Formats: sequence, C-alpha cells, structure tokens
Amino acid sequence: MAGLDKRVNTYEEALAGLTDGMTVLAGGFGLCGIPENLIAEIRRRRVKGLTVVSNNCGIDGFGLGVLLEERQIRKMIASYVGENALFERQLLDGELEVELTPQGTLAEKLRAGGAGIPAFYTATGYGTPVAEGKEVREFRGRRYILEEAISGDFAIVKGWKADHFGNVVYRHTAQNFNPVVATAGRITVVEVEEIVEPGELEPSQIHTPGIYVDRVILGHFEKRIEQRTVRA
Amino acid sequence: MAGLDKRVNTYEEALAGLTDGMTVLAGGFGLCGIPENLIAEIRRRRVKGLTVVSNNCGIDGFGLGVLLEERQIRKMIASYVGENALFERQLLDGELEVELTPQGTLAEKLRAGGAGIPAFYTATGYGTPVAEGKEVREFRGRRYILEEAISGDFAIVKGWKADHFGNVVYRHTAQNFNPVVATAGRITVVEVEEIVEPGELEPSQIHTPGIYVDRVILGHFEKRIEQRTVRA
Amino acid sequence: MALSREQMARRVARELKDGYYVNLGIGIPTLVANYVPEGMDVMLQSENGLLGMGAFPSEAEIDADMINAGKQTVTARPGASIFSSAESFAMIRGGHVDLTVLGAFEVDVEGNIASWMIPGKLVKGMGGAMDLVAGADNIIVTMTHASKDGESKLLQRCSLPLTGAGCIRRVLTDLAYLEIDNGAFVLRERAPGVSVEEIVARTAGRLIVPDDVVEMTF
Amino acid sequence: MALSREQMARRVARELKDGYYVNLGIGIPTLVANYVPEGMDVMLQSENGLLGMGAFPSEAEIDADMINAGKQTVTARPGASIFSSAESFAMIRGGHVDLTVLGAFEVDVEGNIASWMIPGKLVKGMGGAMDLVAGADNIIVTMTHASKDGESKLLQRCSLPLTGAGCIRRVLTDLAYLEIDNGAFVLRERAPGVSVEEIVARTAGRLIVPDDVVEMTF
Repeated sequence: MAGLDKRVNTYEEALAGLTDGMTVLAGGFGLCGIPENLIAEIRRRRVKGLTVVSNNCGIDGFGLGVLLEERQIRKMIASYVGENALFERQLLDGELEVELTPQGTLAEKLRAGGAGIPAFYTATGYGTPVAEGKEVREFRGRRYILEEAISGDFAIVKGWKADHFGNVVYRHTAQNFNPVVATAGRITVVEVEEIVEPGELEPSQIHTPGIYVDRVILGHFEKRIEQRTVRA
Repeated sequence: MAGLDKRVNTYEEALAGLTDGMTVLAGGFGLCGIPENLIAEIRRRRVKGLTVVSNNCGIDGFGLGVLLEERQIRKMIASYVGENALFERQLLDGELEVELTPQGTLAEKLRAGGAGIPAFYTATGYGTPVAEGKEVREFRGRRYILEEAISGDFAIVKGWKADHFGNVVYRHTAQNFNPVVATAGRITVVEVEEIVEPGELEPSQIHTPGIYVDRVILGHFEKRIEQRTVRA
Repeated sequence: MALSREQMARRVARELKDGYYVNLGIGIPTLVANYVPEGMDVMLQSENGLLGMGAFPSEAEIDADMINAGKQTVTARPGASIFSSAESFAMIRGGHVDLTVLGAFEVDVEGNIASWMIPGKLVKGMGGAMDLVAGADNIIVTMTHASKDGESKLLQRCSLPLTGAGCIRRVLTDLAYLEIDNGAFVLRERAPGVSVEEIVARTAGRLIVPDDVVEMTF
Repeated sequence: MALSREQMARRVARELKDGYYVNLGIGIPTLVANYVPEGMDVMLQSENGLLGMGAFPSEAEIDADMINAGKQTVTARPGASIFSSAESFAMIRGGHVDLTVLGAFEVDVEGNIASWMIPGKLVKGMGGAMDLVAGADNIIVTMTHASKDGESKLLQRCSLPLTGAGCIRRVLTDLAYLEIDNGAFVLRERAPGVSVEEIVARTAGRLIVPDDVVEMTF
C-alpha cells in the first residue's frame, strides 16, 4: 500500500487502526454481498463497543451475527434484524441497542455521509415512530422529516473486482449497500474476488471510483445463501 | 411506443406534449453529450417561454444557443453561461432571466428532484450571493444552506446506447449531467447513437435504468468540439 | 366465500397495465407475478437493487449474488438493470414505481397503514416498507379483512404504530375491494358469495356502500 | 523577481503527495500537472466527471465525448473512472479530493475567497468553484499578489462577492507563499529576490512576518 496502490496483503493490515468504540459501516443485504472476511477479522481483533451500520445483522454464526457472540456490538443501525436469535436475546437483555431506520433512508443517509450533505428531507417515516424527535417541514403541500447523514470510522465493503487504485465493480445484486457504504467511511476497506491491473476495468463501468477506497484485499468467499429458492 | 417498449420513430413524437411555458431539463456539459436533435426539435416546434435547466446554454448557433434565436427561453438555470454573445445580449436587455447555481448544487438538486428528496443542506454557497434568501443551519459546528430540488416537465437526454426498455449507457464524459437529468423529468426523452435489443446491455452496467425513461429515439450527432486541444 | 390467496393475487393483477413498473411485497403480493394478463408486460422492481426480476433459478442457475428483496435466489430477465440500494430507493422515493402491492396489519379511513410493529412483540424492523408507501402514488394493500379472532383490520384509526400516514387509497381483502376516499372506505367489489352485510359487519372504520357494488368473478 | 506562471506551478507541485487526488482549476493550476515530482503518482479529478485525467490527445485520439472541465479534449489514463456530475460533486462536496488548486480575484484574512463575480461586469457563473472551495479541506489559491494597477489582492476583507467563506488556508502569489491563520496572513516563503518589504507593501490584509521567512529556490 503506497501512493495510489491500495493493495494490502493481510486482513490484519486491512483493518489496522480499528479500535474499541468505533463506528463500522458494512455493505451487504441479508447475506448477499457481505464482507465475510473483514467481519471475521473484526471478530478476531476482539474490538468491543462498536456501532455497526448495516441493512441487516447477519444470522446466527455467519455475517455480522458472529460479532454478537463476543458482544462486540453495542449499537446496531439497520432496517431489518429479524434473522438472528442471539440478536434478539441481547436486545431483550438490554446489552444491545438498535436503531431501526427505513431501508431507503438508511441508504440515503450513507450516501449523504459520503457526499457532504449533512441532512435532507424525506417523506419516508412521516407520521410514524421513525419521525419522533425529528423536524417536520412542508414543501409544496406535503410533509417531510429531516434526516441526518451517517458516516463511519471504517467502511467494510465486498466487491467483485478491483484494480490497484481501488476502483471497484460489484457482481449482480451483491452491489446493494456496498457502493454507498464505500463513500462514507473515513477509512474504506474493500475485499474482492479478483484484483486486476489498472486499465482493465472500463472507466465508465466502475461502480466505486478509487478515490473512496483506502485499502483493497483479495479474499475467498463462502457466499452462504439465505433462501435457496428454485423454480418447479 | 407501447408498454415497456419506449422506442419512437420521429422527433415530433419524441417531444409530443411539449408546450409553451414548460420547464425543460437538458443533459450535457458545454457541447459534450448534449441532446442536439431534441434541442433542434424544440426550436422547430417554436414553443416559447421555456425555463431551461442545464449546466450551460450552448454557444451561438449550436446546442441550447439555438433556442435563443427565436427567444424561446424565458429563464435559464445554469452554473456557467459565458460562451454565448446572444445570451449576453438578451440577459442585458432583460429578455432573459438567469439563475446561476453552483455546478454541484445543480447536479444534486436534479438528483433530489428525481429521488423524492424535496430539499437538502449543503455548505456550497454559504456566505456568498447564492445563499441570499436561503435558510442557514448549523450541523456539527459547520454552516450549511438549504437547497430545494428541481424537476421538470420534460428531460432531454443524450445517451450512447439504449435498449427498447429505455435502459441507457453513456459514452465517456458525455455522461455528465445526463443521468441526473433523466431521473427528474415528468417525461424523459433519450436520444441515442444505437438502439440494442433488451438483454444486450449488461444489467449491472446500465447507467440509467429504463424506469426513468419514457421515450427513446435513434439520432445522428454532429458532436461539435468546443476546445480542440492536442498534445505537442 | 372469502378469496383464496391465489384469487387475491389474480384480483390485484387486474390492476396491472402494460408497461408498469411494479414492486411486490412478500406473501400474497409476490403471487401477483404469476397472473400478469396475457399480452401484457410489466417489470418487477426488487428494492435490494434489481429492476426486471425474472423467474426463480433452476438448480444450475442458482447464484448467491443474485437475490430478491425477500433474500430468495432469483434470475434477471433480459432488459433488467441492477444498481445500488441508494439508486433503488431513489427510484422508489421519487415515485417512479407505477404500482406497489404490500401486506398490512391495519389500514384506516385516513389512508394510514400499520404493517411493521406490534408493541410488546419483538420488532424486527420496517425494511423498505416505509419508503415504499411514502414513495408510491399507487398502492394496493392486500390483507385479510379481519384477524383470526374476527377483529376488523379496516379501522377508523389504526391502533398500531404506523408505517405511513395518509398514503393508502386501495385495499384488497379476502372479502372485498375497497377504495379510501374522503375519510371513509368505499366498497367497490365483494368476493363471490360474500354479502354486503358481512363486509359491513367486519369493517370497523366508516364504510360507504354505493348502489353498484360488483361481485368479483374469476 | 516575481515568479513566472511556471514557477508558481512548480511551487504548488511541491505540496503534492504520492497518491493524492487533485482538482486543478483553469490557468496556472492546470500547469501543476506538468511538475508532479519524479517517483510520485497523483490522480487528477475533473469535475465534469473524470477521475484520472491523462494527457491531451494526439490528433488521432481526439474524441468529442472525452473532455475535461475546461471543455478541452483530453484522454483518460489507465485506472481512470468516469461518472455523472452528481457523483463527481458527491466526491468534491464530500471532501474526498486531497488537494484543490484554483485561482482567485481576492482572498482575505478570514479565509474568504472571491473569484467569480465583479459587480457591474457581466457574470458568467461560478461553475464548480463554489463546490470545490466548500468541499475541500486542503486548498491552494494561486493568483498574482496585486492587480495590474498595483492594488493588493490579499485583503483584510474581500470587496467582491464571495465564492466561499472561511475556506482558504494557503495562498501562493507571484511574490510569496502565505498561510492564513487566526485572522492574518502569515508569510512563509518569498519569491527569489523579492524582499519582505515589498510583500508587506503589497499586502493590504493583516500580515504576520515570522523570523524565518524562506526564500524559494527553483
């Protein structure tokens, strides 16, 4: 890792600087497109008191779910967290705080965090518990609530291919939250299935320009499937 | 044009419904990636009193500049309009109103217009004439101004390739404002260099999903160059 | 008789129009995709970032990187596009989806919908439902008319925390198809063999019964 | 003697670091690209939507679809990316660009900058300049120290309408390199052969002259 070359060789190096109490933004939707190995490395480092921002919190024993086992997560910001018995238990026990955020608002808050927009208005959540304590404002006869940006100390991202400069493309619907999460980390770490030479990715087809990316690492992925569904 | 098939055969059909006093959003940066033929069709239709939103206003005799000749534009919202003698004359004569908007704020206002965000805060323009009459608000110790979304009756867009469903890809830096403009039109019309069959464009590589597009037309383009610069 | 799940899906499918972009929620709404009328083509949006959802895959086609918002493996049809969650909800929030179909616990005469949270029970989250109801002009709620113990789900005022305020105009239950207008449910169609009286009895919110309530046919 | 345009570009280039993402404005800032130190690699951002701007094209390479923010034909270097204006300014506004270099009419001791509008003259527009100065932490303004008729451009308070408020910390003029700190210009370096006295005489805003003002060498 030197200059524009973002490649690192070890997961330890990939998450160097991650310490207790930090905010970690994680890409993925369910178990699709999650940074499996970076999550495993967070577990290995045994950092505690994390705030984790991710659409979901994995399942028991896989994905972000593994960080619950050693009680590493203090607060979870997510849109849906229902797939995880350990999560439920820690929540009911008061060991874990959860801030439920509508999925589109969560994506937009992360985009805003990366894009220098401190806050925006949205109709999503107006008149619901999500609006509690938030400013309500009318524009052209409709009511909206004010939502603030989210950014984090680390963003952990799962890409398909990246070049040395950290330009990333995602594969199919494994894209999901990964590109927005990538923009909103003070340090953004991307793990990918393949690292290619600069110039191999078509410039107009890059999903995440390297300017957002600090470290790139080559990983191997289990890619567990949550709802294996086939046609009759 | 039926169901998901957005193709139309004539420019007249492409802009059917465009009438006096409407707001037209136009893609392009300088003369790069401008919807040349759709602009020519607006001229041919002789609609008047338009509000045009575009980063620039073309040059004398090309691009949006041609709409000045018959005084079709009442108001221009742009970030930079300096390349056009006729524009200057109409502005000084008070025939034309101009609302100068910082380039990034303009792009974000259009994105917001397409994305259901009625307004957002930005530091851009705070403390400058752009902030006049706008709310100032502090977030985390920094001051921002409130900017509202822009949407339009028609969006005119220049793409490279589109399929029947209106999925569009742009070529090189002719992308510029085109994707954001495409999201913010009540009716979005895209002219392209090539129309391909559905399935020919890789799903993850589409810049403008067809959901934003109402009409697609095949065009031929002059692609005039503003600053031809070569290396020694 | 009350509509079956399949009949509910078939009835909703009659609201489709050629060229619609449609977001179908989990459960009965998902079944609507099976009843797109002949000669009509619609594009299914899945809020995890897929426009142009296709059939479920064969065993050979299964790909962990290709799922829908229900986290099921799916395929993309020709002409599909795939994008980020931010883009997906820009589409939804911006009102570009032509029709949204989703389930609910309760709906009321003001067009309020409650579908995500039962106080005292563990709350799993709203997922994309709040964005979907706030972003769409055209929503059909599908649900049973009453709970298992006979309590009406069509109320004067939702009792549960809301998913969205004032955003629902159409409800299809197992007993009836209703519009919400001007502070009341308006009965438009009744399920085959279900009497207006039964619908009146099972609707807690203000209900208007026009003279011309149609009996659905399948 | 006052610095030449090329010397100004060379001095700015010393502020580059390996791996920087840099946005260079029109004029002297553009020249900085010619003086990237040996063994160092930086990536040039052009706000029309290009990260990784390369050299100007040969006649054969010219492509109308490939321009920079100055509307000049350019090329993309290997490892470049190309994106929409919204994405380009998300990058800029979000503070992801490491160094921004741009010209100005005036700068003052509060870090205000005026660079786009002279009342009474026709206003062409601010383009991306307001976004660039608001989004960057690290900005170098390059301009002549005084106007042609000798009026200082380093002021106690900008007289022209601002491009940005309180956002400038570093200024390179043809006479000096200065930092802005705590309501004053701090003289850090002087052009070869230019005396501190001359700089003092040509600086209208409060100026602090430390003991260790370095003379630039080229």
